[in-house]
Amino acid sequence: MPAFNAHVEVTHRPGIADPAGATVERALPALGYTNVAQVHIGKTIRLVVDAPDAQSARTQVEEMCERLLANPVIEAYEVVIS
Amino acid sequence: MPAFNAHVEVTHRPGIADPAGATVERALPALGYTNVAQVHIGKTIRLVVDAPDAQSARTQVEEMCERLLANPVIEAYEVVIS
Amino acid sequence: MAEAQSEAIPEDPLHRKLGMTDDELAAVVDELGREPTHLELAMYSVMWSEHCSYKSSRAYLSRFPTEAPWVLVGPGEGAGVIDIGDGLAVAVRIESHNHPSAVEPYQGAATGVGGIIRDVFSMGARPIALMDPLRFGSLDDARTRYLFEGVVSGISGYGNSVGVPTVGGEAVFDDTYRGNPLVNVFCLGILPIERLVLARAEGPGNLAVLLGSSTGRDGIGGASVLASASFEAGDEAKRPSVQVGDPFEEKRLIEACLELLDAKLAVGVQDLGAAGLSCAASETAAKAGAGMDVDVARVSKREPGMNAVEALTSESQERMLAIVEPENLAAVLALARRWEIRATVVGRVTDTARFRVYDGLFDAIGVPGENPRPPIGDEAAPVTSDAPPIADVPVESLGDGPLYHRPVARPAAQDTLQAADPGPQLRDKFPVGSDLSGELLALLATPTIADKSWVSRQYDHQLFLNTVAGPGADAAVLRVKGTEKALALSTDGKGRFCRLDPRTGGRLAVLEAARNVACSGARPLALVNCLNFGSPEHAEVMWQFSEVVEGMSEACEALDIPVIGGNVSFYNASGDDDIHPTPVAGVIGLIDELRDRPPAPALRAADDIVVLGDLRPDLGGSEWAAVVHGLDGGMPPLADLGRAGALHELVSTLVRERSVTGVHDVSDGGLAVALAEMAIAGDVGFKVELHYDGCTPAEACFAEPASVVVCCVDPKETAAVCGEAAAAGVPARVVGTAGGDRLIVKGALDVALADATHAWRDAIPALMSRET
Amino acid sequence: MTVRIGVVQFPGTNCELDVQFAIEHLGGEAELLWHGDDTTRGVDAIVVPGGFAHGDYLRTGAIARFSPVMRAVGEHARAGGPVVGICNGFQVLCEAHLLPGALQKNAGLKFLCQTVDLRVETTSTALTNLARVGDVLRIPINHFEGNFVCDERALAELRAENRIVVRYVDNPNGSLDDIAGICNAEGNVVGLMPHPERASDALLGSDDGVVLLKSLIAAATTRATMLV
Ligand SMILES: Nc1ncnc2c1ncn2[C@@H]1O[C@H](COP(=O)(O)OP(=O)(O)O)[C@@H](O)[C@H]1O
Ligand SMILES: [Mg+2]
Repeated sequence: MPAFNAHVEVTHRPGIADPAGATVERALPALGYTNVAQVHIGKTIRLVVDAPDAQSARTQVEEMCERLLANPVIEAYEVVIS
Repeated sequence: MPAFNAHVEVTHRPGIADPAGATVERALPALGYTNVAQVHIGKTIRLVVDAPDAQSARTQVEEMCERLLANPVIEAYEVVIS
Repeated sequence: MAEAQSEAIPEDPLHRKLGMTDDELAAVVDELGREPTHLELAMYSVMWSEHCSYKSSRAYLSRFPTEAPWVLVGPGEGAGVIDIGDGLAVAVRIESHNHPSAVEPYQGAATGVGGIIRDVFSMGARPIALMDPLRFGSLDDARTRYLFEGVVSGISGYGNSVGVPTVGGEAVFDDTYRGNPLVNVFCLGILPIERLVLARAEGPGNLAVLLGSSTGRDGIGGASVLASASFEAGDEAKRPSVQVGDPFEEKRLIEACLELLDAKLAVGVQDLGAAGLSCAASETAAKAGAGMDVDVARVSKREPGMNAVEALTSESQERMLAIVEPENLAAVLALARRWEIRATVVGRVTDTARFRVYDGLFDAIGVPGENPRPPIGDEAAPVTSDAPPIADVPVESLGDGPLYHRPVARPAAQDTLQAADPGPQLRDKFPVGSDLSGELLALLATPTIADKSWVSRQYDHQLFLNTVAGPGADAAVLRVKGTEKALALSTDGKGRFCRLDPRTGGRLAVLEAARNVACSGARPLALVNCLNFGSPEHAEVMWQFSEVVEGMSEACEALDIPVIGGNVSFYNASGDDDIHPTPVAGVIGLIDELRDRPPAPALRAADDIVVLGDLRPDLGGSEWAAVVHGLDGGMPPLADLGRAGALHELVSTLVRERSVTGVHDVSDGGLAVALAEMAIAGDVGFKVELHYDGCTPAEACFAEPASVVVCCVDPKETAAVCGEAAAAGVPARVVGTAGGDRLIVKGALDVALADATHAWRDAIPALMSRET
Repeated sequence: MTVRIGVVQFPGTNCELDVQFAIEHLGGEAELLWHGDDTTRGVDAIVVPGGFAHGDYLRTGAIARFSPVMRAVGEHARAGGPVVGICNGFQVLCEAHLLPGALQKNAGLKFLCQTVDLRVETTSTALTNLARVGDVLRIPINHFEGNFVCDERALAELRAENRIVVRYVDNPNGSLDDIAGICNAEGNVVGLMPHPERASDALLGSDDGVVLLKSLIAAATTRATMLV
């Protein structure tokens, strides 16, 4: 079965506070970056999945996201298969 | 000045252990995913930066990575400007 | 050894690249009767490094008194072990992780914690407490703040997760550590005596089982010169020398190893630390007078293409080596599977007295899967290969590194330094009648004295429900469940004192730790030390080293405290400047009966304040002279060992009898700071009068005499306390009472309690939230 | 009658022995439940204790909720059996959807180990039945991810149904509405970030947690009686 690279990005759902992003945003001006806004910090998960085709790889990875990789209460995710 | 979206992905440098990725990889078979390997967990930072042009935006974000967003001793990073 | 011949080292002085001298290479050739192979040379170079062989310090360390009836295991093992009665023993160890923490503070500190914990459970003890003596440069410097923040998060991140509470420590700030922070970690474990196990590979035919993480290219250090294919300079830079800790792996290893020992499934256990598998496997065999064959092909490798040198010298974290009888192997593998840890047979004990490495010795049954998908094990390990070994050396020789008697010289400037007594200048500046209120506030806000809650709040300090006194107390006090006993722990050591006079400084480090332990009502049982020094190649540093060891030994002898372990860290320097000689003494005390909480370092309203001990105008190296006024010369406080012993016994007795309601020793900042700290902790002011022969009010307030303790005493008990002091030959002075909301030393200072509290509490948080 | 309280042990859990010790100190009987066993062995109540199940990697509680024991814990909970999640256990119960919401990193982005004041908000739960509304208890917290969040609907529901069990008097971590602990609609499943077992002995500085642990023992007793 062919192997596919999956790249998942997990981000905060809109409206959910992002304390880490806020902290970085607050720290940047002190380093001289006064021109930066909307900092958001998320997570990526890269993995290799064996699947008959790209579509099936995507379906499986999305299912992993729903079940394990992301928490739908606070997080959104995006999957890229290559 | 125009605003650019920057998307930074921070990953472990090759050869540096990734305990979180390894733990997720170990957990997946129990959920029925026996076809997954090479799990790596990283971090993304999205931000908006005001800069005269895309090149200068990139240079600034790369500098932020070196100084704050990533730890060059153990982490690698990739910047995409759009 | 045909293969060995073909791999013989080239003309190129490879050994020097590995940090070996020509003489050391000659010794290896002499030992082997031939040139070493690359692998052999790599093993010797790491095993004979300063870090592993103690070649510069060994000659001095034998000076320490190490014996007492309750000492079960002294220096030289993974941890020192003492018998505390009731069938229980305590294992203790201290170690430095200074250099890794300077490169990558989070992981450097985290892996330091991981390493010390492995030392302790390798003895069969459950690790139950950590302490973290830390030294940094000034927090005014942004890089130092980054290091401090990272180190504290690393200890917090690893210690909390692995499940060992950090119950105390130190955070000292002095410019001498600017480029070279000190990150020492102390760990204590507890065990039923019958579970005590030593790192011994007994019994030819027994198997060496590697437990835990896979082996990566981490921390290969100097040996990376050999690990790279072409021996080009600069190649080593491409290899990651930073190790990443995995507290979750370690937690499972702790549980698995303790279960293994409870079930008597291992005859010996050893952690893999510096020099990795080559050290663990050869040491266990050498200690048992046995030999060891290791099959490098069986080592589970994290990356493709790793060679034998890398696999044997890798310092990958969270790995242990268990020596297992063949009939127990299946049970060991099953246990490892339950805890989801990798377990692989990588060697066997022999009776050859040689350490031999093979590339393909054992048959792989139960094919080792790829990382990271344990549990992986093999059911047996029959020999299937008759290829010759790729290394074959006398097992003893690896551990028998060279012994150096390096040149020793008292620094030329020592006399000048000692003559620069800050006393006269400060006397001119602060004559009798000066208002010292601002001086007190300034002292309370120096980061070394200020509140350390910013640090200790980040540490789980309560896990296991033992912590009777945690961060903030003079000594941490841990109850021993199932008994009436409690343990008291303190780590101390002041580099500035040691710089002025290393012998006295060495004594003072021991005295302070013992004094803190006495303040909890304990009697000292044992001491471990971590000796942080500059370059041993500097004769002045070796002089400091020898003097500190002498001073610590004298104090231990006088107080009857055996040294049960230690660690030496050389080559600590900021740029070209060696750091102040900085020994850290960790004292473990025992309280025989603990029914209620011991008195805190706090005042209670309306109680009398009694000062015990000899007040002296000792300002050399004090926080007030050196940090507030930049006068860093002079002589350190007098360290009268006999007077100290009498004071400690008196204080310990008074505390045990609960004759005092509060108690705190005088250290950094002197008597006024000790009183202020007690006022802040008790949320009540005080009014005292301090007039002593030979001391100005400023000296009485801020000098740091070595043996003084402040007690808060119910007025009904004051006469009795003074009587006990008189009987013990310790001066006792009733200086005033606790009460009100001001800190008042008559004729010297008058500060609002709220102002003192703010100065002390806000100093570190304010510095750490500074943005430039 | 002696009641049996099960304390779940995942790899990485580290407060299981403390909870067991504290319960036994108060006269209860506690036994460990291994995460890999698909059974609660007929215990009357369950504690999912604190620690770092599976290292807290990926997300706190994310991997733990798939352990076989969690199916049995869910069954026990749905049948009305008392279940209390403490700290990491609270995070696991949220991930397992036995409780609503999620726990994020503390607002200050630092681990916090300190004693805090908690106000008891309801007594109709497995953890507070012996306490009084308005009681202020001094109990330690010990977490990096204790910042409770949920959507507005869930919050409205928690408030309307009186399911906020304990609140911080002085919010240390940014939790929504000062929430330190919540329960399910029936009150038999409770999750909280503070550690009652760490406040179970005056020798350790506070015994304010005793009333909570005794409430749990009482709930277990009621449950056992019901089933007899
Ligand atoms: N790095 C640290 N980690 C944990 N606790 C600390 C740390 N630094 C200081 N503390 C705690 O703060 C208190 C004061 O420390 P210190 O001033 O060094 O005490 P002493 O002068 O009695 O030796 C002690 O209880 C100590 O354990
Ligand atoms: Mg003290």
